[in-house]
Amino acid sequence: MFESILFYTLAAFILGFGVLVVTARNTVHCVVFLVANFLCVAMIYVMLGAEFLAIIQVLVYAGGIVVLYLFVVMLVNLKRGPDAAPDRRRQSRVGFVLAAVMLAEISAILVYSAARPASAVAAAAATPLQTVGNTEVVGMLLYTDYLIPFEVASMLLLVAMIGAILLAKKEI
Amino acid sequence: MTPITPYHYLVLSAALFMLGVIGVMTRRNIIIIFMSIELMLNAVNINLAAFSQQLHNAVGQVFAIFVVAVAAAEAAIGLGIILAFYRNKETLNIDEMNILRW
Amino acid sequence: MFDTNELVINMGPQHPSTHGVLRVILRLDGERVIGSDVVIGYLHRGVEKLCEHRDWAQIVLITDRMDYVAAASNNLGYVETVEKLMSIEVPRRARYIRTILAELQRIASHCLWLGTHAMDIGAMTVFLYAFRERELVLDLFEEYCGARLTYNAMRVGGLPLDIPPGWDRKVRDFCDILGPKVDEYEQLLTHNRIWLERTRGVGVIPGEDAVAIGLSGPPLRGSGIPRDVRKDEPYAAYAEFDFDIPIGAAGDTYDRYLVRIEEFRQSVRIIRQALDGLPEGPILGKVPRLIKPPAGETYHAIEAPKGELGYFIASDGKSNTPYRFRVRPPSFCNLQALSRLIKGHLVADVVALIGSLDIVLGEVDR
Amino acid sequence: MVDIYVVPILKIVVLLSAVLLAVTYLTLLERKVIAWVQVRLGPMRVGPQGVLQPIADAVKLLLKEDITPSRADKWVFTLAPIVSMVPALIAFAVIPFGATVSMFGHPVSLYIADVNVGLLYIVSVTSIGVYGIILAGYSSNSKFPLLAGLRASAQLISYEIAVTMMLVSLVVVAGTLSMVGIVNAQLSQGVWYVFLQPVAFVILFIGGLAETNRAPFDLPEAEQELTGGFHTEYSGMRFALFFLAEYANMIVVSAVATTLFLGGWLRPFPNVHVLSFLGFVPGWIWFLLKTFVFIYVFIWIRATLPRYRYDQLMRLGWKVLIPLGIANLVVTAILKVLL
Amino acid sequence: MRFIWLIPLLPAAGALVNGLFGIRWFSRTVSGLLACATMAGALGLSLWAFSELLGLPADARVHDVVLGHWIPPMALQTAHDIGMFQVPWQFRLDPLSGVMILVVTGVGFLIHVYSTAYMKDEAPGGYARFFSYLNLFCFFMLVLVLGANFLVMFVGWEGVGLCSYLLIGFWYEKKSASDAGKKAFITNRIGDWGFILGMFLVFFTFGTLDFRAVADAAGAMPIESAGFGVLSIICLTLFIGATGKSAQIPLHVWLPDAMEGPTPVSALIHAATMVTAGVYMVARNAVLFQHAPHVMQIVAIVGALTALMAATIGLVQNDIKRVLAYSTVSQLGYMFLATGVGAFAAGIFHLMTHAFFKALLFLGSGSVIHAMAGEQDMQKMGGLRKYMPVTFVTMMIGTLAIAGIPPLAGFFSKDEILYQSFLNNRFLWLIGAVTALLTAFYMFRLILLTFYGTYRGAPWARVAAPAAAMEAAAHGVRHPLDGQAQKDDHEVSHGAADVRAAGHAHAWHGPHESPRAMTVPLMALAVGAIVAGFLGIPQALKGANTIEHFLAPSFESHTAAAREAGAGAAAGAEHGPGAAAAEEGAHHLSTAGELGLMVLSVLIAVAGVLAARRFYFTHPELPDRLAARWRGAHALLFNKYYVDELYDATAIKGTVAGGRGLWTFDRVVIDGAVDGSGWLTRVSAWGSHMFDKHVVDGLVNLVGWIAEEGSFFVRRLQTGLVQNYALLMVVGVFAFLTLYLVAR
Repeated sequence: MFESILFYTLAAFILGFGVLVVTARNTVHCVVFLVANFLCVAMIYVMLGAEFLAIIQVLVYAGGIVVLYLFVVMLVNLKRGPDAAPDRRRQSRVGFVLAAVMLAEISAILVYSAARPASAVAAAAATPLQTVGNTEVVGMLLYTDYLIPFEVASMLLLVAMIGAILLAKKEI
Repeated sequence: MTPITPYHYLVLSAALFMLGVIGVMTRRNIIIIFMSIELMLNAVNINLAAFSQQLHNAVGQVFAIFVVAVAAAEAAIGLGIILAFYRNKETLNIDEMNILRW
Repeated sequence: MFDTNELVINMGPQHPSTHGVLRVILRLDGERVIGSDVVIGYLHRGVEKLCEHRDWAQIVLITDRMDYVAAASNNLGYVETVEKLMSIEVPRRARYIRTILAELQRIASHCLWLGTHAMDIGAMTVFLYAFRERELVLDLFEEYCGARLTYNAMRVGGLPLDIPPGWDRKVRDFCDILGPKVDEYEQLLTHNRIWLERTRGVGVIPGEDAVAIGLSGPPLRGSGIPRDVRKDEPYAAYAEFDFDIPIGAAGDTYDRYLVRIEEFRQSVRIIRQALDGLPEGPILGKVPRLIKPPAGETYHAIEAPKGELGYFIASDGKSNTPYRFRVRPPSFCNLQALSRLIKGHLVADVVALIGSLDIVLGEVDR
Repeated sequence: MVDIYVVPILKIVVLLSAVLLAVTYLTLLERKVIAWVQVRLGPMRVGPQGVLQPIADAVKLLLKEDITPSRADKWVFTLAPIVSMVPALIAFAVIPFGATVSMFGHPVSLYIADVNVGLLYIVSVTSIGVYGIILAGYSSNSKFPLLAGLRASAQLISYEIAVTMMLVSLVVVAGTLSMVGIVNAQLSQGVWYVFLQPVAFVILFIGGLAETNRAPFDLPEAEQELTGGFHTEYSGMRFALFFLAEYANMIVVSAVATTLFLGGWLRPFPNVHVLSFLGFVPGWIWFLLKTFVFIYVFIWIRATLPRYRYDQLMRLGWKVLIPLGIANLVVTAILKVLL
Repeated sequence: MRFIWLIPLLPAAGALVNGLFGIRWFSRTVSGLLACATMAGALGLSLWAFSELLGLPADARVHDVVLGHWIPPMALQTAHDIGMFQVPWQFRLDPLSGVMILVVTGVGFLIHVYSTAYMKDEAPGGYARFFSYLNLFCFFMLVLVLGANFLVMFVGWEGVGLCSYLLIGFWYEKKSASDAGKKAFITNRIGDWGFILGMFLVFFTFGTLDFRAVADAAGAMPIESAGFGVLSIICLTLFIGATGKSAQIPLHVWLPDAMEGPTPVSALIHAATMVTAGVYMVARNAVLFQHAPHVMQIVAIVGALTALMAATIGLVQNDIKRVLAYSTVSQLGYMFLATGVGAFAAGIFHLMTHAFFKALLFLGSGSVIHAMAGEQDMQKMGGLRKYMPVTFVTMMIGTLAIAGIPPLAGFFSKDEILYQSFLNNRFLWLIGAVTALLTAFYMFRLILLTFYGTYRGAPWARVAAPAAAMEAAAHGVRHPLDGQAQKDDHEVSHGAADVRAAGHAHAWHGPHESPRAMTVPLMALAVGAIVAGFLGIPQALKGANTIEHFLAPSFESHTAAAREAGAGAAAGAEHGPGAAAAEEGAHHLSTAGELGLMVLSVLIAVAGVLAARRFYFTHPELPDRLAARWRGAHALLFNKYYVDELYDATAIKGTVAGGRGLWTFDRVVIDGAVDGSGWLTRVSAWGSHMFDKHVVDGLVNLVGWIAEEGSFFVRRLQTGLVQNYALLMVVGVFAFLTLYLVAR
């Protein structure tokens, strides 16, 4: 019951903020909605028992990446947003319709799947819930089985950092 | 009310993803397009977390963390490119970024 | 930081750190100053013109209002110029007391400077400490002439008042107090790492450039030029005292700071000597009842706390007002260096440099 | 039902009011302490020794006209102070003020939640606070606040890295992310981590000064340079919220530092039995005492030190603290593996 | 002995550190100390290794250390079959190299110490550079002597050449110095050419480059007494290498010029060690040479002629270092004479004693030059005895040693050579004896001109004006004299703070004794010059001739079979004029004869001394009269037989002219041919071009035109707009999804 209320509330917020991100005129407002969206997503993670992921979501996404966005938005600080320009190719409408249809399709697939008899996946879900999202488990996985991807990711970040510095530097 | 099943999360994820797609399709402002991409990444993460919970396997979360790392890298580089672009063209309109053709 | 936009910022005339109504239009690249315009005149009262329409005795009052934190020095410069014009012999006792007053004034002015300068850089305690000592000086002035800010303390030919009984002892006590207090300021600032980082190498102006721009006073001496009117062209009783002229080496904000701090000590030294050798005698020389200098013109400068304060006065010998009255205010000349000093520095350095030049807008705009 | 819903809600209510009260009185404390440092008396008029001054201030700010600049981005302008206040308050959720005590027959823990990622929670929640300043700077549509907003974002992001490095090395020592767990680890290891991780402590303290925009790192609100920085255009209660957020953040940083390095609610030398007479003082009093010491030092530093310049601040963060933090982490990890 | 590889590597490390860091950062003291310390370490290790070597039985005195592979095995054609060409980094300690490393490290160490004082006036960077080079030289020299095969030796051989070049041109700002460096380098190249040829031939003949293997193989071959076989050619080419390195006729011209380098360099490289490398190399290949008696004869003759010629030139030179340089050439000639007559041990013995006394003489001359503030002309010296007693005494010892006055070192070694050559060939002996006479004469001429008589040099200020002194001190003025001017007084560094001391230092105060760091090496070398000879007291004087027995194993082949074959060969070559003759003579000359020869040579030396005394002490006007009377001869000698001019006129001019001729040929004939073919090419290319343009290009353009026109439609899709591409992606996903929904 409580879970349902929470989920639907959060889902509404997530989608609502998502819509606002996509539609807002002012870029800074977009960023603010994005942060709100991320915070709600973080709560969804908590609901899913992934506390560590939730914290990372807030810390890295909301606290780090989006600050960068905001920073850039403020630096660029456009008087007249590009969205004021007419869409010459009319593709936005096509895109919009396509996305809507796809959403319908996916939902159809999901609903159909849900209606089907429980598969092995669903059977697994039937087993009693246990906390799988605790930090230790994630840490163990990260530093044992997924050590190489982890190192690759850190290397990627390093490269991205250097690249960003080079890109933003006035004269190299 | 039915209990919340993974399907709920998947529908939410799909909807969020499609919102991101719509953002990418319809907006002109490249920063907002980037933010829409972030939305899509988040949708993916919800998906991963949902399956992780469903399968009682933390690997989904591990990959969600990788997604976050990649998103960070993408944001850093992407915003760097945007700044460089803005410095040259004084605009953020993605329609102006069309010299990469033919 | 980033160079996407050049930002134009209007610093002042309403700004906490422009020491009045100075206005600096800054063009910023990120936080770095790439150009600046200094706009003055918000406090212009036409002092020079006013003086040309007052008689010779009344002008003393108006000079108070130029550098209003160093009124006694302004008085001194004016009366000495007129005395020079009229060739009046000032009694020795009067000259001694004038010296004491001028040096007390220097201490008061420097206290104000130190407080505001430190405040600009963020050290707020020093501000109150310095004002505490300044209050003592103001008390001394109040006891001497009844006023705390605009003293009207000098007369052509001497002084209006002899020192009150016991005043000299109080001045001595103050001198004893001030030394340790200056040490206290230095403890808070001189070796403070942050202070050093904020002032060292900031706003460097080499000696020859300082001369070329026309700096005077501590900013000039901070650049290593040992120019001090008190030594070079002694007036009042300075010729009879022994004191040193501190000079800096690098010409940066820190050197200007050190020079002024040392001047505290030198002022105390001068005051002590003056009190020790204070002669008896009249305090007013032989002055005609109606002051009317003969036709002629003269320029006379004194070392005000902020630099060389010069008066150019022309008399036609007929009217009882000056024919032409012109002031060379140290703040005005020193302010000329600002644009040059702040170029390439950060916004935070702008306020530090304004403070380091020690300007008073009353004197700049007149 | 009582234990699940009523007690936590009660705790939240009590904590919130206590924090807000503490924050208001912190302003008085700061004014008084700085006044004493500066041989002044500070507020003396409202109430005996000025003790009612904060209330008067609050009333004044509440009653003042709340001006929104006409060209401002209105709802962001309103949102900004809230965004900066809320994280400061919700960070208190995981701070353990004391161990479990018995109250009215119920065992009551003196913390709202013991989250297994408590430390990360605090870090992430406080990292949201920066939005308040950035948005305030942006939405004022004024140049000084904009500069301050850029300064603040750069500063907070930089110092967060150093502080997080420190926290990681501390977690390596403690072996847990839970705030209660860290205090208990200090109890079981018999030593305050300030002695095990002095470098981390110092850097956390400096980083804390910078994260809370306190002197000598108060660049985003440097009134001498930026005429008050990001809150230049604010007035009335919205201004007060920024103010309260700053002080609440001070308390958070002090409380976190106390928990992590000074043993939280533990008495000094928790494992020395000779000193067990100190145990009669309740744990939460010890906690508050230690926190108070931190806050006092914060104020003391503000009264003493000049302000850093922007580039110097960034240099300190990136070239001194972060390398030092990484070095400390590496050394800690090596020692941890070796010992 | 396992650590002998450290002996060269220690100086290398010193050179590396001084070279990489010292030039920039080290003070003089640090770089000097570092260099000396590495040399001291190398000396200590050498002594240790040598003592261990002595501890082995005489037959087994050899120790190899392989540091690693250098050139991996590769198959190469040799004379007999396919040989595996492989070269390891191999060091070998045997009696011969043992003696050599002692000489190199011992003398080298002393010279390093000496240099710390001598080079005091260099800037710290130059100082470190100097010591870096010096250490590097020691490294290469040690590699040279320790190398167990030709190629490793060649590394050292080239390395010392390089260091010699660097050090001769150490003051490269001076044109004469850099020219002298180039001259030395280029002259050496000629020798190296010979050496390389010899090396190729060695490998081609024996399929290996290892000395022992070569010696064994050669020992098994018959002695080529009849004609000029492959061994002779090998030996001849190797000997060409030796003449280059050891400054023998006709490649002797570089050594005198090499005196442009700092004096310690002259002492170490151009007297004690490097120039003896040729002798060492010949001795190292003793077995080879023994099998080529004709070449031995050539070696002996060249050595004797060089000895005589250099000695005659030395008679008339006035520059103190040049006299010593010619003396060195002359003594090297002696050594080759010794090796040429088969007395390898005597040659090496002389090499060793010569290292001591010649280094001593050079360092002494350096001390004199130092005292004279850079003056090198002996005619401007005189009477220095009373100013610099230590230098005088030590130089006197060195002079007596080189003149062959018993019981000093030179007597024994030189006498051994004379004795051996007497046994071999009376004529060579005669040349040797005359050279000995000349040696005694010109060496005493040097001593007398320098230390006796009256002072003839520049006057000096008795009392330096304090102001001038202070100014000089303040500006760090260098003494404005030529040549060695850079080396000012050592006192500078001691007393720079004290104005009086500095003044004393800078206003040259007349000749004076050198500092301890210079005199102590002098004294040490003097002791060496006295006692080194006692290692080789001949049997005639009831001595043991220790060194000959000690060295003997190094000059023989080793395998039993080879030894046997060698013995057989020696027996079979009884009639040969080379080594066999020496063997034969040894049996035939009585002890009394040998003693008589000794007395004779002593008398010769004394005669030389007395003549010098008469010419330059008692009757100083005589030399000029003689020179005036024999003007032609004097000019001939004074101008060094016009060899330099000859080379200039023939070799250098010839090379230039040849170059010009070739250039002209190149321009006219070859360029003409090239141009002609170019023209042809152009013509054919034009034809080809026309075909290309109209036929081939036409086809290509047609294809391109089709592609372009065809792509006009396709490229409409390439808008360059990211969103279009994204839209297409979405369309694709949509298609898949729809397909999934429909087809499932």
